[in-house]
Amino acid sequence: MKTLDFDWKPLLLVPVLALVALPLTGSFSTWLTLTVAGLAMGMIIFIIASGLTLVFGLMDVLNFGHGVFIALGAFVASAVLGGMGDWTGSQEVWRNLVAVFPAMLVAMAVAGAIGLAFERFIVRPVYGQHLKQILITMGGMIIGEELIKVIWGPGQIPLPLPDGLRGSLLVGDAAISKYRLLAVAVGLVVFGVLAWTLARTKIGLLIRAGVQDREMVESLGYRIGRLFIGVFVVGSALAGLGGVMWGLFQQNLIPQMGAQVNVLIFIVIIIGGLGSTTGALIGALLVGLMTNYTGFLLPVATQFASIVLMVAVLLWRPQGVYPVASSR
Amino acid sequence: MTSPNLLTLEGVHTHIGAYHILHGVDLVVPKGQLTMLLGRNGAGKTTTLRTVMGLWHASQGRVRFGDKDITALHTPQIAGLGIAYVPENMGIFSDLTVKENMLLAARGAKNAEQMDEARLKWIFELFPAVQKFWSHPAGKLSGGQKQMLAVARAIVEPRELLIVDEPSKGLAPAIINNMIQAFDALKKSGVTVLLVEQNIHFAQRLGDSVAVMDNGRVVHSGSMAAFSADEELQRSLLGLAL
Amino acid sequence: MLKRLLSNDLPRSRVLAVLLVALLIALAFAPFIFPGVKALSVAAKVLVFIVLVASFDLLLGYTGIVSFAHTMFFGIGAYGIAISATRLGPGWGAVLLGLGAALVVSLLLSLAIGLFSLRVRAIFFAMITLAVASAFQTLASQLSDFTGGEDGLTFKLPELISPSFEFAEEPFLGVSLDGRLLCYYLLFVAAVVLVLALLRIVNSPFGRVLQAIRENEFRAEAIGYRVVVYRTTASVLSALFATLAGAMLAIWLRYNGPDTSLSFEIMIDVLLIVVIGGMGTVYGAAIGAALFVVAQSYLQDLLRLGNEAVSGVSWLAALLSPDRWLLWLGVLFVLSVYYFPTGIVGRLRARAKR
Amino acid sequence: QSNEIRIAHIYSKTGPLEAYGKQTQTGFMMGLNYATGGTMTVNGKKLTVIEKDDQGKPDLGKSLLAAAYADDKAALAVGPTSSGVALAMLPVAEEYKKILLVEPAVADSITGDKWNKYIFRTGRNSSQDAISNAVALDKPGVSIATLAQDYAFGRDGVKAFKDAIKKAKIVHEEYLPQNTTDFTAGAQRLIDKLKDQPGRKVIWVVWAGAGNPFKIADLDLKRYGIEIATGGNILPAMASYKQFPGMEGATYYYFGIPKNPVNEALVAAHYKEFKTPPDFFTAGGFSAAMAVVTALKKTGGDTGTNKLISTMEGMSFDTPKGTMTFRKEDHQALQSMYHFKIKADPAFAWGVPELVHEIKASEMDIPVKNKR
Amino acid sequence: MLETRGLTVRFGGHVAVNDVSCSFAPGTLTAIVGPNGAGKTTYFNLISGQLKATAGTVSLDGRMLSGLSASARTRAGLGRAFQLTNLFPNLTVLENVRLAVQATQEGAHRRGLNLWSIWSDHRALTERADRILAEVALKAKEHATVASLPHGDQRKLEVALLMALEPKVFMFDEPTAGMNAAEAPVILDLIRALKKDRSKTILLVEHKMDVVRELADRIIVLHNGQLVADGEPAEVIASPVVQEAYLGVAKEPA
Ligand SMILES: Nc1ncnc2c1ncn2[C@@H]1O[C@H](COP(=O)(O)OP(=O)(O)OP(=O)(O)O)[C@@H](O)[C@H]1O
Ligand SMILES: Nc1ncnc2c1ncn2[C@@H]1O[C@H](COP(=O)(O)OP(=O)(O)OP(=O)(O)O)[C@@H](O)[C@H]1O
Ligand SMILES: CC(C)C[C@H](N)C(=O)O
Ligand SMILES: [Mg+2]
Ligand SMILES: [Mg+2]
Repeated sequence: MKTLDFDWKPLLLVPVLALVALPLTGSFSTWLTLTVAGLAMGMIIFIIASGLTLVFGLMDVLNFGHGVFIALGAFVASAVLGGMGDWTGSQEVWRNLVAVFPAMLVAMAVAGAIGLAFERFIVRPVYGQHLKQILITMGGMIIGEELIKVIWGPGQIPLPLPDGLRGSLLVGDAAISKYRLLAVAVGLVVFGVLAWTLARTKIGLLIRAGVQDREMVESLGYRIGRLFIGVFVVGSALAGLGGVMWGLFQQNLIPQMGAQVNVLIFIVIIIGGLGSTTGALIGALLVGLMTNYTGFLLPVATQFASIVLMVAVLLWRPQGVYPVASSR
Repeated sequence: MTSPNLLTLEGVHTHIGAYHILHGVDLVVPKGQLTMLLGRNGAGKTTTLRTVMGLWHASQGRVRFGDKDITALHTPQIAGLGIAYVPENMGIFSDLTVKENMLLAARGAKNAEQMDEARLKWIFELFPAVQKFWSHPAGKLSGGQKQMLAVARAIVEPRELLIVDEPSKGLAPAIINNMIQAFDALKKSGVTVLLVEQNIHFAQRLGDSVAVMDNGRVVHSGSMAAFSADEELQRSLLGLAL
Repeated sequence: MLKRLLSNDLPRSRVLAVLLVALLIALAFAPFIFPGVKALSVAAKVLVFIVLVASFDLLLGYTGIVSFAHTMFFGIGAYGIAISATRLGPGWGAVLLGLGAALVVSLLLSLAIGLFSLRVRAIFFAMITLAVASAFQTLASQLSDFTGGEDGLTFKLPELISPSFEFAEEPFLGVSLDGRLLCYYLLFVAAVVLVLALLRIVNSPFGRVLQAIRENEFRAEAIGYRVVVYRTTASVLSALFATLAGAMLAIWLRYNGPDTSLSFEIMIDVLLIVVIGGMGTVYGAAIGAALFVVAQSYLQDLLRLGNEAVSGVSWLAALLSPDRWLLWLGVLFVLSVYYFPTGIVGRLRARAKR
Repeated sequence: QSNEIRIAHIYSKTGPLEAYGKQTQTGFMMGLNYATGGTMTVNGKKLTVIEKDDQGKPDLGKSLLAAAYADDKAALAVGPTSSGVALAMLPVAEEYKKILLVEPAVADSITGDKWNKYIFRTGRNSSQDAISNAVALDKPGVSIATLAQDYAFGRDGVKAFKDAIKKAKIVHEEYLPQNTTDFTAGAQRLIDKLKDQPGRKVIWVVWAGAGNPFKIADLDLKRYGIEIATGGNILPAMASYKQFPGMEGATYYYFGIPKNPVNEALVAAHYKEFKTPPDFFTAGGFSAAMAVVTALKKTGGDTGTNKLISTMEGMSFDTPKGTMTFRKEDHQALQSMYHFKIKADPAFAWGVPELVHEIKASEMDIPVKNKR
Repeated sequence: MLETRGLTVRFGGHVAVNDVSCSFAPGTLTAIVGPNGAGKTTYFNLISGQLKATAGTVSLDGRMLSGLSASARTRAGLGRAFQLTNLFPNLTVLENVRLAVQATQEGAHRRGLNLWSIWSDHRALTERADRILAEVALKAKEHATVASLPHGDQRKLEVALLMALEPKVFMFDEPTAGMNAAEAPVILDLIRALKKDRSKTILLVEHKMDVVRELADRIIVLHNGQLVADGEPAEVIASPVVQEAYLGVAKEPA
């Protein structure tokens, strides 16, 4: 593909940011802890944002309801894991992992299924109309959140991390929590699969073309409708997966957890350039690192870190680091 | 038995929103021939083509492709039957590169490598710009280049029927010649073509049969030869002689 | 006369005209038609939202700029009053000063944002404003010794418009004639004036140019309009009107806090109202705001009834429980997008055409 | 006058604190029931509770309270859940010259500088929370770092805590944004500050609502011999305590701790109705009800505000937490708190706090912060 | 007198317009021809300011236009009709033209910054718009929304907007493309009328040679962005470069 004229500058952002932080943080072990944690955090953020890069980035659907699939995934996972106490409770890591996978699968399945309905009743009437998308998906968001409250109650519910995944490995003086390593692994898999499919198949092209001129794509003989459904479902499933990872990371769930990350993941894929998987990954990693560094150096500023980051990136590249679509 | 006509419209009415646009269009496109669809601005040509493609739906009447009734089919299904369509606005995907535009049109190919070499070569000869700007964003092409790309897309794979809305608009005479050659070649290879055209020379040089529309109806149809011969008819239908 | 008051932009639909008159009367005599503290505060909220939504429509409906930072200016207005009243104590001076300061701040901020909007693509701009707005909200709750943080500010206003002030001993038509009443009518007058002003603006040549820009910025520039100037002016104007709406809110509540005037929730409500009412129509803002605010305020009571009705069926009861009122608000969101693609006003006018 | 007494209960039926509000409401109704011996009448006057939902929105709470006093003719009001809402409500009580019994909003300023004479509070305030914890942790040679949310609730708490610490030394105060999700940075700062301190090292956590500060333990604090301590919380939140057997702190309430008839009644009733133990704010609601009924009985059902005030000032009443007393100065109910130690008991989904020592009201001197 | 000196624009490697120096006198209609992609529209874009030139200058009656924004150049007297129709789709035909008419007003930035007067009060503007619509035979459809017009009518409206601007320089980019042989004359008549009043400078990009032959006082030929011929219609059309590169008599290159 575009390996020759590949634009590598954005890739440098991550190491650059890390290196800039090194002198500031003082001790190396501290820096290492922060950096590894930040990268891992970035991976988790990437997982929850990956679905949105498809739905918002490629399909151009401003899905404010994305968060609800994240929450859904987490709550489903809590139900599944709750049912396998002896596995999660076991000390052997592999048993824990085995327990986590079905949770992920079920969560993805449920999220995907709901996504199907969501596409049909919420999104389909408003393809290409940003404003209405915002409203109707907000509606969907609210509904979903309330339904979660109806099913699981309004309160906070615990989602204990399987024992084997607790604690951290020590590298010299730096501590790296085990769970984050799992997150990195999962994140890489998601990234690999997404990047490969979009690069090696026409799907990515078709979606972008369909967004610009649906009629023409259909006139070329493609069932764009089905494709969009498919992509939306995948997007939702990914959100579900993200929910599981996020929930296990938080270790307790509240119905609003989806809404809480909405802005964050929008920021990430904006930085990424709307629809570029690589871009989203970079965006996520940058946000992860940035929050950790500022959190250490200047806690008050943490909440503004990612926003400042976004604005800075957009001033450098007004369309994100890897612009996918030039118009729109 | 298979009818000699590849495409047949019978009493097609089309509404767009509140407006009644087509008032019973009857049109036949004989197999293997090139049919010209002429008419004033607003006569309903584009609407007719869009109705055939299922982009508008006929409120009355039938559209048949071969023996198959396609009135109620959806656009992708219709296209799937082997129909290529070049819309009036060219329908270029401006965010995508020329290559990607072509690739999407080549339904068989998964990636650029799998596109039919020979055919591409032929297209490049007809429309050099397509090759020249192969990896440019299509949106940056010049008006005429876009038009070439639109047609190139329609012929990147063999199709049974080609429906083209004003392909020559904005093309330099030289390229129009290529376009004419292209359609000639296609005709020879047995492709059927339905062409809306304003460029009279174009129309005359290519058309086997002709249909003229006015106010959402076909008001005349017959052989091109006969039509070109009869200046009176032309004046009364188009307001001037060819 | 009336025609000119409405800037020659008549309802163009009998039903709409009737609705508008009804609304006007209802609001004008609210204290007497709908007695009770709650009813009055709902009416007041309607007034505030009419102005807020109309000001947003200037941006969205007429200029085609999608911004989530609008509540920010609403908040600035509210905080302007709140902070100055807290610092300088109750007095008209404080109110005016606060208002003035707020307007200035909004002016500068909106200028900055307006200019930034030209640098990035629409959708990016929307997202940036979203982020900026949420940042502003956090900021407001961070500067707690200035803004009262999460808890917000409770403050006193001039005697004349405070509930404690009674300018007539015995109630009139069962309504006690007190400062609260005066305060309401202050809001009422303000709202009417501001809406008429907006109506004039959108029907001026300026308004038409805005629409042109919304339709095709490129061509507007090409026929000789300096798009920058118009977009920026529009952003600033709508920001200023939003600020005034915010001030109205603070004056009515004599309280302000982050959730009250800055929350994303409000932003979305405003968006929805614009769409329900009908984009690019000031009348839509009025009708929409009234409908929505009332619905929102009484939805819970409504559900309580429904809930009792079906109390037999447990799952249905669960769905209809007043505690799940948001669920139905969400449904309202979805349905209104389904059934009012062009908004109420759009619908009514279309019907009138045939 | 009518033989009905209307009580408005305004709380977060919905909104972020919905779960808390629900508990309060349950407790309040059970309390009324218990206090009136199931009759729901005092001196032949029927108690009617009007419930209102402030959705956690101060402006709404404000107008609801006004409506309750004016439209519904409520004699007095109870609630709300959130401090923000409470603070907005205070002036309304003054305007209408009616009593507002605050429960469970915790901010000090409610009985502090924002206070007016119509305000009473059965719920504990931040100071009580903090000071009780201080009492529990305040030993010589202990180095303490605090970890709190960066808003009034957190800062109040830490301040009160600091003022109450006499023997131990505070080495660092860490404030993180309310919505913090990744605690690595904060934890790292705390570690850097604590690791080289001599003797026992404790991180004292004040955290309400979402977010899970106990994740800081993932950085393996043990290697530096750092412990975590915190106050009590609602049961779901105490699930994460399970990871810290031996963790110490002081709590407002845990159903297993107080030994008195009222609490037994509450626990029994709650198990009977919901098959679960009563939680943090259930006890609060119950106490509020006890206070109301006790007061009304004393006035013989007279709801005249001034009469009520004079009766309630200094009034003692029984609650699931034993006897509470509204002190004259700021109408804050003084009450016991409980020094606990966490035990991980497989029978429970949460870490079980076991009583170390009941901190009597007399052991804590809670500063009077209102100017009167 | 409109003048371009060494006008050049580069897109990455590709030079779309290459060092074009040329001047256009009032009262003459210059036809610009050349193969697709020769750079005609880009040349227009550079003159009217839609694109920034990499090098070279544009001036009108001695006034330097380079560096001015597109809107400023329009106000300075450059009028442009676009090759690909480019209108205000959801406004009515009348509103479209009226906006253009208003854009010719003086002061208070085209009276557009006038927030207090009522749009519908400005009768004079409406009347002018009406007259122009009559000229392009669109009066009948003045209340239709542009989106619903057939392609041909949209082309007419495109020209109507240009007329409404009353510029010193008229730039037509294939005004009759996609217009039926019966309809085209309406536009051509307009152009003839413009030629009559001798004060206007007219630039016309057109592929239909019969039209060019009839209207042009002068023809310039662009090829691969360069100015390759300039002169009397007859001789230019006869010149080999046009014959091959453009009319494609021999096998065409590109
Ligand atoms: N979206 C639409 N809404 C309303 N009316 C429309 C719409 N599209 C086309 N029409 C009307 O339908 C009629 C036929 O339009 P159509 O585009 O088919 O004509 P045409 O023959 O293609 O004209 P041209 O040669 O200019 O392309 C016209 O009167 C036009 O106004
Ligand atoms: N913004 C741009 N970026 C990159 N290339 C461009 C851009 N604009 C135009 N080009 C290229 O410059 C060349 C000239 O384009 P232009 O539109 O001027 O051709 P033209 O002479 O108008 O052709 P036509 O007669 O088909 O309209 C084309 O090859 C086009 O691909
Ligand atoms: C413990 C919680 C009820 C405290 C609540 N967050 C408040 O603001 O008072
Ligand atoms: Mg057409
Ligand atoms: Mg061109």
